[in-house]
Amino acid sequence: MKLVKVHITLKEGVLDPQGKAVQNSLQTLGYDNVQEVRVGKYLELTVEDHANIEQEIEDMCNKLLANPVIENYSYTVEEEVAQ
Amino acid sequence: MKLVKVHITLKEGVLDPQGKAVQNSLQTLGYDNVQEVRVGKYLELTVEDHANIEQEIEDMCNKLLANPVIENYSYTVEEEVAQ
Amino acid sequence: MKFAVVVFPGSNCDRDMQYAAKEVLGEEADLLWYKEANLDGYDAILIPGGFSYGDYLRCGAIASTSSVVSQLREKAEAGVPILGVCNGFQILLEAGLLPGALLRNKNLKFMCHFEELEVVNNQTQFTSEYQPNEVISVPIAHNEGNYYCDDETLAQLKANNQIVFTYKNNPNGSVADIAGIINEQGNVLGMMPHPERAAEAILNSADGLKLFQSMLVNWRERYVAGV
Amino acid sequence: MLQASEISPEQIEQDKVYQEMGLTDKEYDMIKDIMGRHPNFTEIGIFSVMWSEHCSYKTSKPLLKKFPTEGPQVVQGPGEGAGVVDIGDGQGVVFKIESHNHPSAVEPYQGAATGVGGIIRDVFSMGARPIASLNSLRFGNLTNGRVKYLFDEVVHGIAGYGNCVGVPTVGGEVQFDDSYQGNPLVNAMCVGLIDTKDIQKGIAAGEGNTIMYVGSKTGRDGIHGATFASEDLTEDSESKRSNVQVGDPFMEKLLIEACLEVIQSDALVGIQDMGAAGLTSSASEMASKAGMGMEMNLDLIPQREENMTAYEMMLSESQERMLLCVKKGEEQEIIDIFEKYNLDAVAVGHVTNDKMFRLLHKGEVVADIPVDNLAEDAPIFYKESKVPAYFEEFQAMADYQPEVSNHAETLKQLLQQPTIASKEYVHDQYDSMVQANTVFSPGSDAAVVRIQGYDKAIAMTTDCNSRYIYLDPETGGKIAVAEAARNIVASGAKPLALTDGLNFGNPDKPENFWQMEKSVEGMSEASLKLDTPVISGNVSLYNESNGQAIFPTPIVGMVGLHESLTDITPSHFQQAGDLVYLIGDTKPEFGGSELQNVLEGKYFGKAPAIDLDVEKTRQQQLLTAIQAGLVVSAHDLSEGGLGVALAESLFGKDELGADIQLSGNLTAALFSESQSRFVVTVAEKNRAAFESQVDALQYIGKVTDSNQLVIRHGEAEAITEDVPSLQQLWKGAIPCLLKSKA
Ligand SMILES: Nc1ncnc2c1ncn2[C@@H]1O[C@H](COP(=O)(O)OP(=O)(O)O)[C@@H](O)[C@H]1O
Ligand SMILES: [Mg+2]
Repeated sequence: MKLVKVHITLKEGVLDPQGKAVQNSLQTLGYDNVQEVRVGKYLELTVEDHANIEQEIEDMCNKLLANPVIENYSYTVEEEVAQ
Repeated sequence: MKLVKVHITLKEGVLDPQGKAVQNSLQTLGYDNVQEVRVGKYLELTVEDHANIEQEIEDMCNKLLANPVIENYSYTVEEEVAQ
Repeated sequence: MKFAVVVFPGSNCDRDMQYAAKEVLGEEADLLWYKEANLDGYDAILIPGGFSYGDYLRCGAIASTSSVVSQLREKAEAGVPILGVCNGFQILLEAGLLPGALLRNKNLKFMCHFEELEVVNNQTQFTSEYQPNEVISVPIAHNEGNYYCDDETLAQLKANNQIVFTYKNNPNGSVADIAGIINEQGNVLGMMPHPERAAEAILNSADGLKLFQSMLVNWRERYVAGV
Repeated sequence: MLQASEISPEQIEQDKVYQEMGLTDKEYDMIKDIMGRHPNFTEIGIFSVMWSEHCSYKTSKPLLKKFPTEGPQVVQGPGEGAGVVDIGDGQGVVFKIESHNHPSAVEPYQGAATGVGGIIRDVFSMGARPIASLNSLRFGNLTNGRVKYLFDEVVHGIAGYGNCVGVPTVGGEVQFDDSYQGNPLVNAMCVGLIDTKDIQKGIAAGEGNTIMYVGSKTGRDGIHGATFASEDLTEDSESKRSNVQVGDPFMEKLLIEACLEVIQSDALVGIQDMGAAGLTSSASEMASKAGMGMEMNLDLIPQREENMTAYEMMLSESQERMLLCVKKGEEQEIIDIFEKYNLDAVAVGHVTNDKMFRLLHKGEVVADIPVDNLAEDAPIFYKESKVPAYFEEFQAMADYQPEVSNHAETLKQLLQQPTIASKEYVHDQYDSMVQANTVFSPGSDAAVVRIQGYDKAIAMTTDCNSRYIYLDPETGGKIAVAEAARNIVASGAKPLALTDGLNFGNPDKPENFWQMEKSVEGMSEASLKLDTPVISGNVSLYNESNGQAIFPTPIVGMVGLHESLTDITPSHFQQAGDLVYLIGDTKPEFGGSELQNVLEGKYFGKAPAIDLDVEKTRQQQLLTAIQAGLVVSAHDLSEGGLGVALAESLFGKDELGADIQLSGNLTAALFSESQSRFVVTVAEKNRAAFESQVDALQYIGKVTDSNQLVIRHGEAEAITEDVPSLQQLWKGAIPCLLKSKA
């Protein structure tokens, strides 16, 4: 079993109102050192291992997990640690 | 300048309807190898470097970025790469 | 009776709340912009629904860090009645004034329609005008109304009679069908459904009005009758 | 100086770079004449967007002139951000519809969301508080995977934006047809309420007055198509960047509140939102309308991204931005109001008296254009029009007569057609009740919102049956207006005025232009007859995919007034024992009908006929009867005819049924789509009074408490169905289609 970690972030140039709001709020709270905040998604998938796993993840990201018009994605595949 | 990457995930035991829905959609699309999906948040913060940076990030997570009733957080601090 | 309606950036039921208190109930109600709000001198505080700070990050999270929430804490402690509806409820939870959290609706969609609620505790200063276990019709309008708390908290809520409203047909997946809860002290009520949208027959239900009437009756008993 | 990446003025002519921006050779020559020199890259970009159909209406203007736009109720006709009609007590309603079709086809969530945001800005920039939104949507076949995605995301986007800004989404329509497969339609309408004394105009008047910019910073959002300077944007590959416009409803909500406060300030001279063509159109239109010029320093424009060129700033369609003209010296008053809402108001320029639109960037003049040529005096083109062959063929056909053997089954089938089926899946996702004024939420013929503090309410609807318009644009255009008015009247309101959303294919094809021309003629005739002038509108052309145009879809958004709250009439049956009447004559008309679609899978023949005099009489008589308190419920007949209307009338209150007796040809009686008809219920005690007031009445039966729809034909029971099971079919159809595998 593999643990796939997918990061989905907004493409450069895409407005991130959420990041902006979080940044403003951090500033109001006095965290002046924070220059920029971008908010994305993080998915953890538990996937049965197989030969084509990387290709399959690429596919899933393109088809469903990310919106290629405005988002980029990246992922890592790790051995799942039994809990 | 540091690049702080914050991961916010739902605590174990907290139902994740979004993860469930993503998993169902993946299954409908024929990705039967996917056993479980959990959806979380991923934030990138560009932060002015200083001595207390780790403590400050902990603070921000506790005060605002994560809700301890339902969420866990983790973070890394990296050197920001000039683009 | 004098109500304060706290307005955050992105609140959008503030004027509705004021209308219910002022025009329907016939009492005084002021809109207080969060930056300059002074809650002194008000008999009750209403935290309206909407999308404070766009609901960015988590509903109610950013609003709960603002300075007016510190005043809210003091007033809660001092026993001033506080009602949080929808986003107001979310803010009270994020501020820790009520236990638990709200997750996304189980169908992952915003939903807006009338729901039947059961008044499971009519012994509060917000619900005394309702009959025991009265079933009322009040609209919901939310995306994150799925109340969550751990088993221990739930046991406490039950033991202390803190569950005030439940859904007859749970629309969003809330634990124990919870639609509204009150704090242990009995002066802070948070609920997802919108009583202010159901305060006049022309709006298809006047069932929500009794909530405001309960607040008025209890305030009169306590202060005007001179207890 | 121009950016290094920008092409020299001479090269623009040589390489015909302007063509890529959508300008023709002829237009380029006109521009060169106006300028008396070679326009530079920024200037040509500015002309290209201002002379686009979207901003200049260059092909549609001659047609739009045909619309009646006047009437005693009209306070502001077309020309401003939105039109205004009088509703008494010094109040007006402000409304307009706008399309966001192409952005929604590319990125449906953001496309729809920013469409909602844009139309709301049009309304509050007039000084009105937005009090209701509607949306009119068209998609292809819901069994298609991409269509499901578009449908879900468009609805999600409308909800995401509308719910957050706190404007209730109270109504609209969704229809499905193959012609929209690659080109969905997303039209959003917003209605606002104003004290007419507060009406604002988008003008930049008074030499020396200050131009201020408020709202989101400018990024490279929505800069059109194959962007030229793109090599120079960054070294990142295109795939890492995106030009899609993203909406920020939170920012919009702050802007609404701040602008509504600002309009009370004497320091404000004019205000306009930055819509299509952003800064370029708002600035040049404000100056041109005031008969003035304007100079702006682009270095002062709040920017979200680095190294933006003048071209990029002027063409950016970043959302949630407003432009203000403020009295010189009184800027601080404006700044303070915005500051309260955590918004920056920035001075970026001033009004001049030379009628030139002049832009400075990094110390250089980067554009210097006679402003009227951008706005008021943009060119108009007369397109060729030709009757399509299909139309003549359809007109020559014998009337289509469907064969139905099992009427109960057919009724069930019709109730499950996505165009007829319940749209609850859609409108349950919209906050339809925020502001606590919604009397009728989605699900009624017209949405109804009461006006606080007065004994009155307003009714709103959007309508357009594009099948009829395809078959016969002139008749179909009349029907679209009449149907909207019918919905308003059925709710007990008097129709006041309309806004039109003209969605068509490529106007360069003479057949498409003919469709446009004829439908506008039909709509104009009907609006004149029904006294509902056109006070605002929008044109969206080039709606095609694979060279195939959509069905011509001129959407009508209409607003009416309830003169008393007691006039508000539900569309559902209310009480067992009430009498059921059919108003209007039924003929065997099935061209373009839902039944034709079910049986034949296509549309052909003649559209149903409409007589506008008859229409007007029916509407007036019904409204008078409603105002006299004689009518319990009223529902207009549309797709699926009487059969569908009767079933729908029973889906409001639990535990009611109806016992109906019909005569004549049963298929026509049940499913014909003859126009100018209503089904109404009347209390027994008002029978005589009602019958004496309304003509063309047919008493067809009674409301019962049996929870069954029984339709008798002669001695036979043609249909006997449990209402809950009919309702379940009707409610479940769309969710069921969405779940089905592609
Ligand atoms: N996109 C939408 N948004 C909001 N409400 C909608 C939408 N589509 C349909 N509705 C609502 O569903 C009901 C039925 O719509 P429709 O079948 O078009 O009515 P009619 O045929 O009477 O014009 C109406 O109340 C309408 O407002
Ligand atoms: Mg109707």
